[in-house]
Amino acid sequence: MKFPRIYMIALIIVVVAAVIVATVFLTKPTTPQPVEKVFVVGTTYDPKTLDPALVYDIASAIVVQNIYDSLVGYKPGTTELAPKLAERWESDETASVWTFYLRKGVKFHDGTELTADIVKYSIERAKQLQGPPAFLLDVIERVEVVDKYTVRFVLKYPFAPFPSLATFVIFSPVPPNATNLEEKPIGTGPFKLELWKKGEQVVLVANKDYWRGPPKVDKLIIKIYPDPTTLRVALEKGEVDLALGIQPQDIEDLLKNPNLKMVSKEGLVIEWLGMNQRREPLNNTLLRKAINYAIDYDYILNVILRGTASRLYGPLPPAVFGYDPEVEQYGYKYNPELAKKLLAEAGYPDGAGLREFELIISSAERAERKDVAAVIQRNLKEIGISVRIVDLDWPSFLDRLFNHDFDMYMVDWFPDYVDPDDWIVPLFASYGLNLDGYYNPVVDELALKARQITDPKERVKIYKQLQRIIVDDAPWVFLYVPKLYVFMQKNVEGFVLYPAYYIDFYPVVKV
Amino acid sequence: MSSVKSRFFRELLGIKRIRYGVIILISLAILSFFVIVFSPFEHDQISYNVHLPPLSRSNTTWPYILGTDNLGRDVFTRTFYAFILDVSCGLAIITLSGLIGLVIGLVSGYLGGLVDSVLMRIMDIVISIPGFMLAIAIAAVLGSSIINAVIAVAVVTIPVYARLVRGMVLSVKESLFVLAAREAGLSGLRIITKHILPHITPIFITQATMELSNAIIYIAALSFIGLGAQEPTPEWGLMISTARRYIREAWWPAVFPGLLMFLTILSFNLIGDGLRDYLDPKKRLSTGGVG
Amino acid sequence: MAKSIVQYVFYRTLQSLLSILGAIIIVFILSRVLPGNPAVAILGPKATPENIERVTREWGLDKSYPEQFILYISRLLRGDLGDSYIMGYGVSKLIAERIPASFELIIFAFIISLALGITLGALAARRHDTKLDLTLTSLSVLGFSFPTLLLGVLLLIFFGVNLGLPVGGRLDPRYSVKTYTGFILIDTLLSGNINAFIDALIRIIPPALTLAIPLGGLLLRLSRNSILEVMMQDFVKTAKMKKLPEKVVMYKHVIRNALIPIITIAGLYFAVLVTGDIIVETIFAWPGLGRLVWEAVMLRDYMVIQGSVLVVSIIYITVNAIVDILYMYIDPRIRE
Amino acid sequence: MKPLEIRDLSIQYLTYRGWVEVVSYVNLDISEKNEILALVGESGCGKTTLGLAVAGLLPLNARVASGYIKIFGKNASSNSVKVAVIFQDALTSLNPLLTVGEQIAEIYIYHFAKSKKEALKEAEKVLSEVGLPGSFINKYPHELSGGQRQRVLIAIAMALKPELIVADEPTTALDVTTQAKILNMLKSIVKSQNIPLLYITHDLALVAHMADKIAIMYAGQVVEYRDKQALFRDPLHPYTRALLSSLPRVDVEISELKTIRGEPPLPGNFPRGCRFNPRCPLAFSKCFTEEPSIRAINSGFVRCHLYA
Repeated sequence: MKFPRIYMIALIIVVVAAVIVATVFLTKPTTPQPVEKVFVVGTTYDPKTLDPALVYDIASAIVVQNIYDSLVGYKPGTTELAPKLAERWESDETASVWTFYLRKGVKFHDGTELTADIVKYSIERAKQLQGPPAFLLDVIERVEVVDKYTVRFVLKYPFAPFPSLATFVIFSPVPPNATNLEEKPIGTGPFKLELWKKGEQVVLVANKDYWRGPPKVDKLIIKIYPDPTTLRVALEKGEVDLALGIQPQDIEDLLKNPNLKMVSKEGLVIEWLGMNQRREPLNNTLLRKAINYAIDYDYILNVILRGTASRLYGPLPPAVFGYDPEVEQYGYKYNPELAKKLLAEAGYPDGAGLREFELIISSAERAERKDVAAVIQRNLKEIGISVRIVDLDWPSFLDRLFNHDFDMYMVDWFPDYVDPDDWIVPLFASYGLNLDGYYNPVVDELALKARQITDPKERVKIYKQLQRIIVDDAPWVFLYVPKLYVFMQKNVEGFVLYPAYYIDFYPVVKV
Repeated sequence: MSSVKSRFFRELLGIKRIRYGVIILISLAILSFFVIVFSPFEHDQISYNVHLPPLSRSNTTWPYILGTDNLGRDVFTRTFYAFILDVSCGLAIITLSGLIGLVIGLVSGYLGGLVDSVLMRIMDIVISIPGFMLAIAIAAVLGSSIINAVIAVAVVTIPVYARLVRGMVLSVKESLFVLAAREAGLSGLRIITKHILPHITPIFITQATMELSNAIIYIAALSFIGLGAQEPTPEWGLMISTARRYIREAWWPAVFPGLLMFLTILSFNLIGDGLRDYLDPKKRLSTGGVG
Repeated sequence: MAKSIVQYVFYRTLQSLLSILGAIIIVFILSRVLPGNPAVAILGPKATPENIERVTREWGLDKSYPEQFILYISRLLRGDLGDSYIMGYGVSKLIAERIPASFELIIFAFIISLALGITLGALAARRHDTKLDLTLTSLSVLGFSFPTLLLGVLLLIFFGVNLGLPVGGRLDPRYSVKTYTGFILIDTLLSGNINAFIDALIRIIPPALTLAIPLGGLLLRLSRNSILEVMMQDFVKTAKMKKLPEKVVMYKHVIRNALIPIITIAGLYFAVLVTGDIIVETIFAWPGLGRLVWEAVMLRDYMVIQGSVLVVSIIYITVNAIVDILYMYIDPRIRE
Repeated sequence: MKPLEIRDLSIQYLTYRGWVEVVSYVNLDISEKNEILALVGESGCGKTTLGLAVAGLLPLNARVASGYIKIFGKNASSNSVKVAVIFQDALTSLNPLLTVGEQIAEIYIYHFAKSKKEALKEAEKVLSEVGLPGSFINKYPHELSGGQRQRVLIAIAMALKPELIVADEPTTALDVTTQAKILNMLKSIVKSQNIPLLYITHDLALVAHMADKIAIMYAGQVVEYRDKQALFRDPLHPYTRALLSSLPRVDVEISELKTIRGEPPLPGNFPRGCRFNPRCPLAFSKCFTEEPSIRAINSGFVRCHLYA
C-alpha cells in the first residue's frame, strides 16, 4: 500500500518544525555587539506626537524632553527650579511681568542659534496651534523681545508660579523655518531623532554639540512594550537596560534579581475618590466623614499596591512645597466603629435608607484601580453602604465625569507645574474644574490670595490653613500618592528620577 | 408514548460523544450548585478578616482548595460561580446570533440575486467594524454591564452564521430533492423549513457549539478592557484578565478559570458533535442508512 | 466560463464599493456616538469646557456631523485619509506602517493553522470514532477554547523565560535593519543579516502560535466534520468502486467537496484576524493594525478609526470576494 | 472457477445498539460468464448490502460475520478483483465538481497508465458506446438528464473492464421508456462481452425480461433460488407466490391490487423460526419455532418447512 499522501504531508510539517526548533536551539543568536555605545529603554508608554506644542501625554513627553529643552528645569532629583535655557529670571512685584535671560551660544540640531525672538515665535506658534496643552499659555498676555537674549512675558493677571509653569514642554523653543515637527523634531536637546517606527520604537542619536556637552551614550533606543509582563521579561533577559512602566505586582520578584536595581522617589500624582456633593445624600458632610473612616487604607497600600504608594491624608502630596505634615495627624484613618457611629449620626444607622451609590472608574487607564475599587466596595458594604462599580474606557469615564453623571469616581491628577496652586484651584476652588460640586467661599478666597502673593512664607501659611479646612469638609476620600520607580540593569549609572516625572537620559551611562 | 421517548433518550445517550459531554456538563453544574450553596465564602469576600494573604496557595487550610486571588478571594468558589454566568451568557449569545444569522443565511442563500448581495454586504459591514468599538457604543447607550457585552458579541458574530449557512444553502439548493420540491410547487418557506433546514442543521449545530467558546472568549476580551462583567461579579473573563497581571507570582487564579472554561466548552462540543451525528438523516439509528 | 467570472467580478466590485461606503457611514456615526472626543481623551481631568471647546474648534469638530462627513468624503475621494487629531500627521502613513506587521503575523499563523487543521482533520475523519479521532477532537477543542489572553501570556513566559529565547517585539532593538518591504523576515534577509533573521524568526513563532492554535483547532473540527459529511455521499462509493488509490479518492473527490464550508470559515477568520488580535499584539508588543484601531478608539481619534476601518473593510471585502470566486471555481453548480 | 461464489455469507452492521445482522447465511453462485443473476426482494431485505459486499464496498460500520465471497476464485474484498457497480441515483453517485470526462478518464489514468489526453479520448469512445455524444466529457453531472447520467454510470462500469458487474436498481429513478433502453443495453453488454451481472431489483416484471437465474430475498435470507422459467411457472416459497400474485396482469381486469399483509421486519428484530411466519398464510407450528434449512430441488433450492 503506497504511503498515503496525508502521512507524507504530516511528515513534512514535522520535519519543517524540527528544522525551525533546531535552528532556534543550535544557533543561539549572539546578541549584537555594535561598536557604538547603545542604551535601550523599554517602556509601556507609546509616544503620540513629537511636536512640543501638541504634547500633553507622558509617553510623548518622555521622548520630547530628550530632544528639546524648556526654559526652566529642576535641580536633579528635586522639585526645586533650576536654570536651563534661561540662565535666570525675575518678575515685577505684582508677579505679572516676568523677564527671562537666555543662555548664550545654544544651537538647534540644524545649527540655528537660540535667540529671544525664536522663543517669542515658539510661544506664539503654540498659542496659535491651539493644541491640547495650549490652555497653559492663556495666562500670557503677550511676549516681548527685550534684546537678543532677553525675553519678557506680560501676564493677564498676577501669577506667582509662572517659572514652574515654564518647565512644561510647551515652553521649548522650536526653529522658525521647520515644517512637520510632529514627525521630524528639531530641538536644542541632548538627542536628535534618527528613526521613529510608530508603536514599535524610537531611535535617538547623541547631539554631539549639546550646550551641556555631548551625552554619554551614542545611541538611545526607546522600545515600546504595551504589556508590562513582556517588559519585565525583556528586562530580566537583559534586552532592555532601563524599564519605565513595570507593574507593582512584579516589584518584589525583580528586587530579588541580583543583576537589576531600582531607583524610586516620592511622586506628585495624587489618587482619590471624589463624591458628588450636588446629589443627595452625598452633600451630607457627616456621611462623607463616615465613608472616609470606613476605608482600610493600610490593606490597600500594603496588600494591593505592595508598598508602591504612600498614603495621601489631604489635598496636597508630601513632596510639594506648602505641604503641612500635621495633616497626617488630623487626616482620616481606618476606624470602622467611628464610621458606623458617624453614619448613624448622619441619619443612616447601618446604612438604612441609603440608596446604592455608583462608583465610576477607568481601569484601562490604570490597572490597579480596579482592585482598589473592589476593596473600597467591600469596606463600605461592611458598614452598610452598598456601591456598584462601573468600569468605563477612559473617554467615556471623562465624559461622565465632566457631566457630573456619577455618585463617586476615582481618578488621579497629574500636575502641569509643581506648585500647590495646580492642586488647590482646579480641584477645590468653585471657579476651578469643580468636579465634586464642592463649594466653600473661604477656600475660594484663600486660593485666589495665595496665587497672587510672591512671598513663599506667606503662601505656605495660607496653604496650611487651606489643607485643614478642606480635610475637615471631607469632599473626597484621600487615598494615596503612587511612588515613582524605575528598574535598570546593575551596570547603569547616572540616571536621576525627578518627582515631576521628568525623564532625563542625558547623564545615563553603562559602566 | 413513553417507550418512544425513552428509546429516543437511550439512543441519544448511546452515542459515546454525547455521553462524555453530558457527564462533564452535569458534573460541573452539580459541583457549582454545591459550591454556591456550601462554600464558606461569599464570592466577593475579601480574605483580610480571615487573615490569609492573597495569592496564597496553602493546601493546609482546607477551605482554600485552589488558593486565593489578588484580593484574597477564594478562586475555587469564584470559578464555579462564574460557570453559571458564563454558560448562560455563551448560550444567550449563540442563540441570539445563531438564529438571526440562520435566518439571514437561509434567506440570502435561497433567494439569491439582489436580496443575497444586499444581505451579504450588510454582513461585510458588520464584520469590518471592530467588535469592541460596538461594545463601547452599546455600553455608552445602555450603560456598561454584562448584558450589553452579550448584545455586542451577539451582533458581531451574526455574520459568522450568516455566511456559513449561505454557503451550505447554495450547495444544497441544487440537489435533487430541493429541485423536486420546487417543481412540486411548494412555497419557498416550506422548502426551506422542510428540506433545506434539516440538511444543514448538523453542520450548523457543530458551528454553534464551536462559536460558544468564541462567545465566552469574546466576553473575556471585553472584560480585558473593562466592558464585560464589572467587579466583583465572578466571570471567567474578568478573573483571567485581572489574574493575568499576577501570573508570574501566582499562576492558579488565571489557570483554573481557564481550565474550567475549557472543560465546559469541551462538553458542549462533544454534545454538539454527538448531536450532529445523531441528527444526520443518513446516520440515523437504522442500519447506517443502507437498505 | 471565463465570461461569467469577469462579469461576476465586475458586479462584485460594484457591490463592494457600496458596502465600503456603508462601513464608512456606520463607523462615522458610531464613533460620534462614543462618549467623549479626542480632546477629552488627551486632556484627561484637565479637560475644562473652554479647553475642549477651543481644541475641538481647532480640529473642526465643532462643525455639524453632516458637514464633517462631506468634508471627510471629499478628502477621501482625493485619496487623503486625513490627519490624526492627536498625532497631527497622516493617517495613511500611520496605517501603511502597521499593515505589513499585521499581515506577516497573520499569514505565518494561517499557514500553520491551515496545514495542521486540514491534514489532522482529514486524518480524524478517515479514522472517525476511533481513539485517535477522540484525542484529535479533544485537542482541537483544547485549542480553540483556551482563552487567547492566557495562551499568549503562557507562551510568552514559556518561550521567553523557560526556553530563554528572545521574545516580544519584532526584532531585537539593537539590530538596525533598513525597511524595504515592511515584512521583518524579508527585510532582515534582504539586508543580509542572518542573526537578525533568526532573531525575528524566533520572535514571530509564539505570537503566531497564539493565533494559530485556536484557529487550527477550529479548522480541524470543521474539516473533520465536513469531510465526514462528504465521505458518506454516494459518489465516494463510486470512486472506491473504481479501485482508485486511497489518496486520489481522498484528495480529488472527498476533500475537494469538503472545501466549501472550510473556505467560508477560513476566509471569515482571515478577515477577523486582519483587525488583529488586540491581545496578541499587546502581549507580544507587535505593532499591528489591531493595536492601532484599539488605541484610536480609546483616544476617540476619529480620523484614525475611520481610516483603519476603511482599510480593514477593503481587506475583508477582497478576502470575501476571493472566497466567493473560489466557490465558483470549485463548484460549477453555483457558476450560473 | 465460477464467476461468483457466495458461501454461508452473514453481514452485520454496527449501529447505536450494537451489531445487527442484515444478511444471514446466504449461498449463491453465478456459473456462466454471461449469466445474469437477479436478486429480488422488498426494500430493507439486505439485497443492496449483499450487492455492496460482492463489490467490496461495505461501509466502515459493516463487517462480514461469516462465510466468504469469491469472484473467479479471488476474495471479493481484495484489491486485484475488479467489480463494477451501477448505482440507483446517478446524480449523487457522480462527483458534482468534476466533469463526466474526468470521472471516466481517471480509470484509464490509474488502471491502464494512460496520459490525461489519451484517457479523455478513451472516455469519449466509451461514452459513444453507451449512446452519448463524445462532447459530453466537458459536461458536469447536474447538466445531464436522468437517463444520460445512468448511461455515464454504465460507461464508467465498462471503462473499468470488470470481471463482474453489480447493478443496484439501475433504472428505478427513470421513466419506463428510458428504463427499457438502459436495460437492453446492459443485457447486450453482458451477453456480447461475457461479463456476469448481479442485477438487484424489487421489480419482478423487469426480472422476467432480464434474468437467467433468480434469487428471492426476504429479511436477510435467500428464501428461493431457481431458473427464471421454473420460478415463474412453478413458484415454491409462499413469499414468492405472494410476490408473483401481486403482479398486475395487463389482460385481467382487477379492482384492487393484491398485497401481502404486514410489514417486512427491520434488521435486529427478525421473528423466531421462519422469518416470514407472521405474514405467511401457510405458516404452521414448526414455522414459529424452528428456522427452516435449505432444501435443494430441481435447479435450485428453497428455504421453507413445507418442503422439509
